[in-house]
Amino acid sequence: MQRIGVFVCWCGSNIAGTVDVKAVAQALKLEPGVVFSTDYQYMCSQAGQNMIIDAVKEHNLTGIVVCSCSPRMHEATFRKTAAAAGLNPYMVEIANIREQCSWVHKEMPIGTEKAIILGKAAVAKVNLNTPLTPGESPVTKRALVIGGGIAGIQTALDIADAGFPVDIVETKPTIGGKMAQLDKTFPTLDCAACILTPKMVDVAQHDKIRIFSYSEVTEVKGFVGNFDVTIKKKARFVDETKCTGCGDCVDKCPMKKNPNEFNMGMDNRSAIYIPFAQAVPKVATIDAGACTMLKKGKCGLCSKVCGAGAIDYTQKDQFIEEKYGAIVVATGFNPISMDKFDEYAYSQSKDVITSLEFERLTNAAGPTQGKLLRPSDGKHPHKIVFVQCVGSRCASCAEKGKEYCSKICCMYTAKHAMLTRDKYPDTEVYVFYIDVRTPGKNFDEFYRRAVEEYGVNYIKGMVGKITPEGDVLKVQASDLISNKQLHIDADLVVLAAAIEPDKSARPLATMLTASMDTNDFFTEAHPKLRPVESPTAGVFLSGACQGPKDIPETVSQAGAAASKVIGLLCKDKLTGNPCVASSNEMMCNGCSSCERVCPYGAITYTDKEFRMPDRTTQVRRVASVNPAVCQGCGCCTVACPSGAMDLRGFANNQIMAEVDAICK
Amino acid sequence: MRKLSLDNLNKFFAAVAESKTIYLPVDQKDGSAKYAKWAEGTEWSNALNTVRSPKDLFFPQTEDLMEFKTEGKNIEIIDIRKESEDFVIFGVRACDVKSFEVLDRVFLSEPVDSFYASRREHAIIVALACTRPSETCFCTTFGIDATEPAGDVSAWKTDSALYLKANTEKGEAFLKSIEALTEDADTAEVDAQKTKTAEIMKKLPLADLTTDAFGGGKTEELWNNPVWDEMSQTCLGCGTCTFVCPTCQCYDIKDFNTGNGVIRYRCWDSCMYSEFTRMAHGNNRLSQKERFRQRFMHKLVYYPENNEGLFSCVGCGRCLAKCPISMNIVKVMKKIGGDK
Amino acid sequence: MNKKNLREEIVLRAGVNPKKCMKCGKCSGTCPAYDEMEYHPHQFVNMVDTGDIEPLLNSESLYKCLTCFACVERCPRGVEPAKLIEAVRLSAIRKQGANRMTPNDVPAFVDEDTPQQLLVSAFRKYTK
Amino acid sequence: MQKITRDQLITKAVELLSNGTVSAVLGWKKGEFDYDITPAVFTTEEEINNGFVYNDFCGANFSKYLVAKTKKLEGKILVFLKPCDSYSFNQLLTEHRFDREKVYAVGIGCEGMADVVKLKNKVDGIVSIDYNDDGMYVDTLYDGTVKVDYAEVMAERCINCKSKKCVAYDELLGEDGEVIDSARFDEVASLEAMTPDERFAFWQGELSRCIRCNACRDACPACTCEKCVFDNPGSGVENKAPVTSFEEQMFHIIRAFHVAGRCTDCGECSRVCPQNIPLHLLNRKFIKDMNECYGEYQAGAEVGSRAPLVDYTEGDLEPGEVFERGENDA
Amino acid sequence: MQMKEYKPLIVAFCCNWCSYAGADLAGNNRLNYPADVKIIRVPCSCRVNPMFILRAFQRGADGVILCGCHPGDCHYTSGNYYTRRRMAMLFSMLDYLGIERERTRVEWVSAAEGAKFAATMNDFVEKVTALGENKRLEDLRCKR
Repeated sequence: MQRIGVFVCWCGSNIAGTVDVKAVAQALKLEPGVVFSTDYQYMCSQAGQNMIIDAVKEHNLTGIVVCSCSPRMHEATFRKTAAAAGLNPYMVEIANIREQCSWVHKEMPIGTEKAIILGKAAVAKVNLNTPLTPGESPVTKRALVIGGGIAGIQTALDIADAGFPVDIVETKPTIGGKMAQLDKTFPTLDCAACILTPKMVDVAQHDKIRIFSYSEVTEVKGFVGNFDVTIKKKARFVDETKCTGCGDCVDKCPMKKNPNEFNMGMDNRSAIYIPFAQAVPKVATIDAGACTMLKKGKCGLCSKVCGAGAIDYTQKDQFIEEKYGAIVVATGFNPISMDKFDEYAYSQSKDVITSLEFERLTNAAGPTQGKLLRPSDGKHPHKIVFVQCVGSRCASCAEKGKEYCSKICCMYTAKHAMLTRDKYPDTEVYVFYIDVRTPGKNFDEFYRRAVEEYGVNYIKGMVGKITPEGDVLKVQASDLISNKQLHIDADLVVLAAAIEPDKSARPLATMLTASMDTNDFFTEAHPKLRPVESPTAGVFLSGACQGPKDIPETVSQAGAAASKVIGLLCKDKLTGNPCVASSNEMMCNGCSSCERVCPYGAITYTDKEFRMPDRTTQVRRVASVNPAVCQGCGCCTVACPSGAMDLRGFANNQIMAEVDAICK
Repeated sequence: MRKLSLDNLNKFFAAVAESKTIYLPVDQKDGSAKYAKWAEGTEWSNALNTVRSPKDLFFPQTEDLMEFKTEGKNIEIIDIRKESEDFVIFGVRACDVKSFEVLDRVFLSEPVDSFYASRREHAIIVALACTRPSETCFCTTFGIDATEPAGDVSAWKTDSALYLKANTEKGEAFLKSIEALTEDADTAEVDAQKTKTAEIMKKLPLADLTTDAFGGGKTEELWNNPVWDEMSQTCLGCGTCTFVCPTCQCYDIKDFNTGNGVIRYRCWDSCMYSEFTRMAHGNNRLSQKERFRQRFMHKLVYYPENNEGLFSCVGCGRCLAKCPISMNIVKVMKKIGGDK
Repeated sequence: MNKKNLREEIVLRAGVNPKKCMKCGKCSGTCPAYDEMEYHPHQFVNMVDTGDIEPLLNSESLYKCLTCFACVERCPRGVEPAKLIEAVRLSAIRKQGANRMTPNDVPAFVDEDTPQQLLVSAFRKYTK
Repeated sequence: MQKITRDQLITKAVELLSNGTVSAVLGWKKGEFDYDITPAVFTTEEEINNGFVYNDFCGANFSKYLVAKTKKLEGKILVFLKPCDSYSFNQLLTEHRFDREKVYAVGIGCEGMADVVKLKNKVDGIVSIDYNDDGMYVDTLYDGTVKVDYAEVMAERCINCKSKKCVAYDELLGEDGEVIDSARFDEVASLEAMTPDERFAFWQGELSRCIRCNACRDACPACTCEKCVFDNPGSGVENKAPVTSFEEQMFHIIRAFHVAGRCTDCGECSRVCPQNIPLHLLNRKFIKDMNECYGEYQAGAEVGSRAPLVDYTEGDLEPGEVFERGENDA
Repeated sequence: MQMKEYKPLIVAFCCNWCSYAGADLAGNNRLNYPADVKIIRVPCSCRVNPMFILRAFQRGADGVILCGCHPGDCHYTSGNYYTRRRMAMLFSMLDYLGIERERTRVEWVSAAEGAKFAATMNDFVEKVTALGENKRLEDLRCKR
């Protein structure tokens, strides 16, 4: 029989406001096994924890029930407390009487009654708890960063600088990501390339960093400290070790009419290409869909001109298997498709562009060498309309836009408007906005400068429709302040498209068993306290894959993720979760049902000799669980018909005891 | 002897039911019969016998013995024993009547089982003579006369009437209570029926089955017989034979936690189960062979040894009809006693 | 009927929630009848939400809405202003107990250029 | 009447026993009355010649015996598999319940077995039975010789036979049949068409007869657990009697759920039930549901197949949609 | 005498990673739902054995709801897919036995869906209240 202590927390008035904590403590004192029961203002405080420790010693407690906030909040705290008192940490159960009781029920009698029942369930469970000891597993001291944008670059550099090897996997032929496509950055207006490319070079030169460019993660197995990852290096038909990046092949390639992704398709590139001058690795890649040699076996020009002999038309996709201790997701974002926004005529007119396209138009390395020219006729636009929140804050239809605020558009639009007025003072610039959101250091000042110093026309209201007519774009919009409908004949319209997580994130999340929100942004382990960790142990989040972010935020989160990874890789061993499945071999039929449903491959079968009840010996096939691999979902326990498989910490009899206590 | 016209049968049931509950065999949906309470409209089954024997009415499959109520850390014991009310079991066959004697020797010897005793005391058994025994019947082997059933009242059903004869004081009182519906009668029709049935009994396929090889004192001789190995090897270990058997009397006592207390109840158990007679050291009969042997040795050797030669099988044939693999006491008796 | 009840009734009838409006003005930006109106679609939404419905009931704007549903289609928040306008219009028609259009008015509109469908829909829109 | 004869089987058994292929034969042994046939293990030619029978009452499914018998025997055991037994045989192999190497399986065709209960409901006092081409000639105590058509007494599971094809054997006697498009789900469908109240009343009526003798479980070839949850005091559901109507329901729900996806629909549960509860209707409900929701699946059709409940697809029906499915069909 | 208002007893099994967190979020946002709902935390919805559900009904629950991560979002990759099949089959069987459909439910609630959690519970309690006491799957011994 257990000797259980019950500790009821007031949580100030958070619990005590709706739950009569004294009554709860009194009621639970009568439960079987309970030998001590008390209440206190803040159980999680040092004083509260000391109270528990003292009670354990004074009353020889063998189990603890804390009636307090969610176990997701303080279960770990009280387990440590138990350990400090010399108890096994898994002899603690939490009754959640805050989030699931005092905060959702308003009346004291109701809240109190429910709190008592939840407490009884916890007591019933503790009565059946057994001490559990976590297993240990080694840590592979190597990190994987998925995504080579500024987030991935910064994370990789920080981890590598701490002395741990890092691999970056990037789907594109070069790292650099979205930041490499930007012209200037707000609010300081320094040139994106000038601050990014040195970092890219650092990555390339770091002896602890390997870059797998033009590569994808195809399989992830294992668990924190011991991930087995398969990386597909897509065939680029160029030997990376030989290519010098001289660009001769690019010049000679006859297939020049392929939309250039780097310039948002606003100009063309050849079939063999280097995305941009500062690409890392600076290695050519052949676009297999465009190359006549690969398609028809005719041409071979690049191979002839390559002095290094780097071209290899027979190259195949290569699969690399590597072990990692930690994985950082930095898959970034993309602007959403504008195809569904018929009212803005994006697909009808070349002169309706997205902001990212505008970046390329104003970038010196862009399709127009930095001159702001209309994509349709190459003329200088005199009247430019910027439309904000296109697809952001759009709750009405999920297939069209996104419900969230994309966060960065207000600032980059201000930047675009300001730079346009700065470079081309003869241009009239209109910005249609719903709200201008500028929380950030020097952000609002920046926006005000655009209005006050650069004379950008900020109009509160939305553009209703855009109709291309001749070489102008008829913009119809409302001005809510002056309560007028405006009709503007614009030369160029720039849409601040909402941003969304990269499409590769969803399948990756499935591989990683990391959870995502409804918008496909990765979920953090805790929105405030663990913002760079995924709930899946060993998986960390960096940059916009977790939510819209600007560059400074991304970089700081990247650093934070790196420090978490370093903290993990510093350890030689990890203590696992002791709440894992285990099989009672005497009852196991060897039927393999559990093995079939285990997502981790944690169950294996062996033939063992048993002494049977009828005094014979038999060799039987029985299941055994690898506790280091098992994550404790419990799927096998239900698949098992004989009930031989059970889950420690959430055993059949424990859950049924909780059911019984609740239904009493 | 009294005679009740079959036309008055329902009146008779109704008259009895006015003061006592009356149980009688009725047909179930699946075509088999069971004992059920009579109520207006209930039809008396023509079946030779019920699937479950009438022992249920004295020794139900489950029965609460006592209750504990818990409140906080206090336990209160609640006595739920109560005196049975008078009831009538109607239409009991001779074999089943005999089974009550087997059960009595278990439950009514010291210490007396008060639950059983109370019911037994308040029951009036109206036994019915057989006229169409089945090929599975072998009551004669155990000295039972199916045409002259014991019980408080013996009854014979002919095409037109039910003849009733009291054997005990209880029976006489019972017949007295329904005197108005009956009339005095001679035994001619009953005698004719008895003779006819006795002829059939002689022709039954199992008529020559004997118990010669069995009885008290045969333990040593039979214990190591290789027959047990052979006959038990396909036994499924289910409890069908024991649960349909009118003389099997084993039970288990269990506690059920209701959340607010505990109900202590007993329920039938079966020596065929691997969980039967589990003790601190485990189970004392570990193989199906041992469990199989136990059942038949108990019926044919141990019980007679302790009860002046009375076998605890009454030849009702239920296990012959219901065993999923058709293994039964007759096959065992024949195999050990020498085939034919 | 008091102000609050009228608001509730209109909101119920329209089946949309004016509280969802984030005041972006896209409805008014998109409205083809904007210049004909005294109160514009975004004002409609705001006025219904605040219960300032009396002026709307008395405004010709009610009948200037073409029910083209451009605002419904483009509203990013699913407020669907045209449905609110329709609901207010119904209130007006029901309140005065008279239809804005009677069968007698129809012949006056009939000419070769007017599609019959227009008349049918106008009749439906302007009668109880 | 069975096309395969007793003599054929005896010849085969004796042959395999005498040439040393097998050391034991799992077969049917003669009873007292021609219909009460007992499964038995024969180890000598003499035993076989004296006791081996094969007729329309040899319905017992032998597959389950292999779990225990293969562990105890030296050498191979010969088993005769009717088509429905062969599915159970495969399913047990899928679950690694016995060593295939220790079994010599002879597939035999089956014309459908008789149901003793049906026969006894027709005739009283069966003394002996003659099997003729046009039916059984039953010699009775009371009515002389009565002729009974095979169709009249054919077991329900055989009327709705799902397959006459032996899916597992080392050797086949006679001709193999085909998988049949049977009407076995019709009765389930008619129950589904009832109102919930009617269904509740129906099952109360059936399940209330349960005496928890465990015959259904103990005869079931899918119920081969080393320790059944209903026998395990630690499982929380253990009991020896159907104490309340809840326990009757729970026992049968859990049992059906535990064999869901593994049940081959051999019908042994209903055959052995002393109270004639149509237990197969529970198992068939699961089979029907799984077929409809997750695609046709026949447990035991092939060794190693993945049962629906240990499998999934991303687009599976939601639990709430299972009911709508029925309504759409109606 | 005033009739005591009928209060159903609802057992909610919530997976630790999504639905339990969703319930916590409902708490954080002070979204009310009836106190009749009592939550049992399980690591994953796939931990819920049909025996637990029957047990709850036996012990007097009037409704049992199972909440897990949205399909595809399971913390353990595939647990809820198995849950979905198991519960679809179990619920269909209960329905087949004539037990009211509305007493059982599976709902996918993510950690971000506090509002959905509260709304789901409100709706479920309302439906079960309308059905009244669980009579068809009860064990009278537990009501003594």
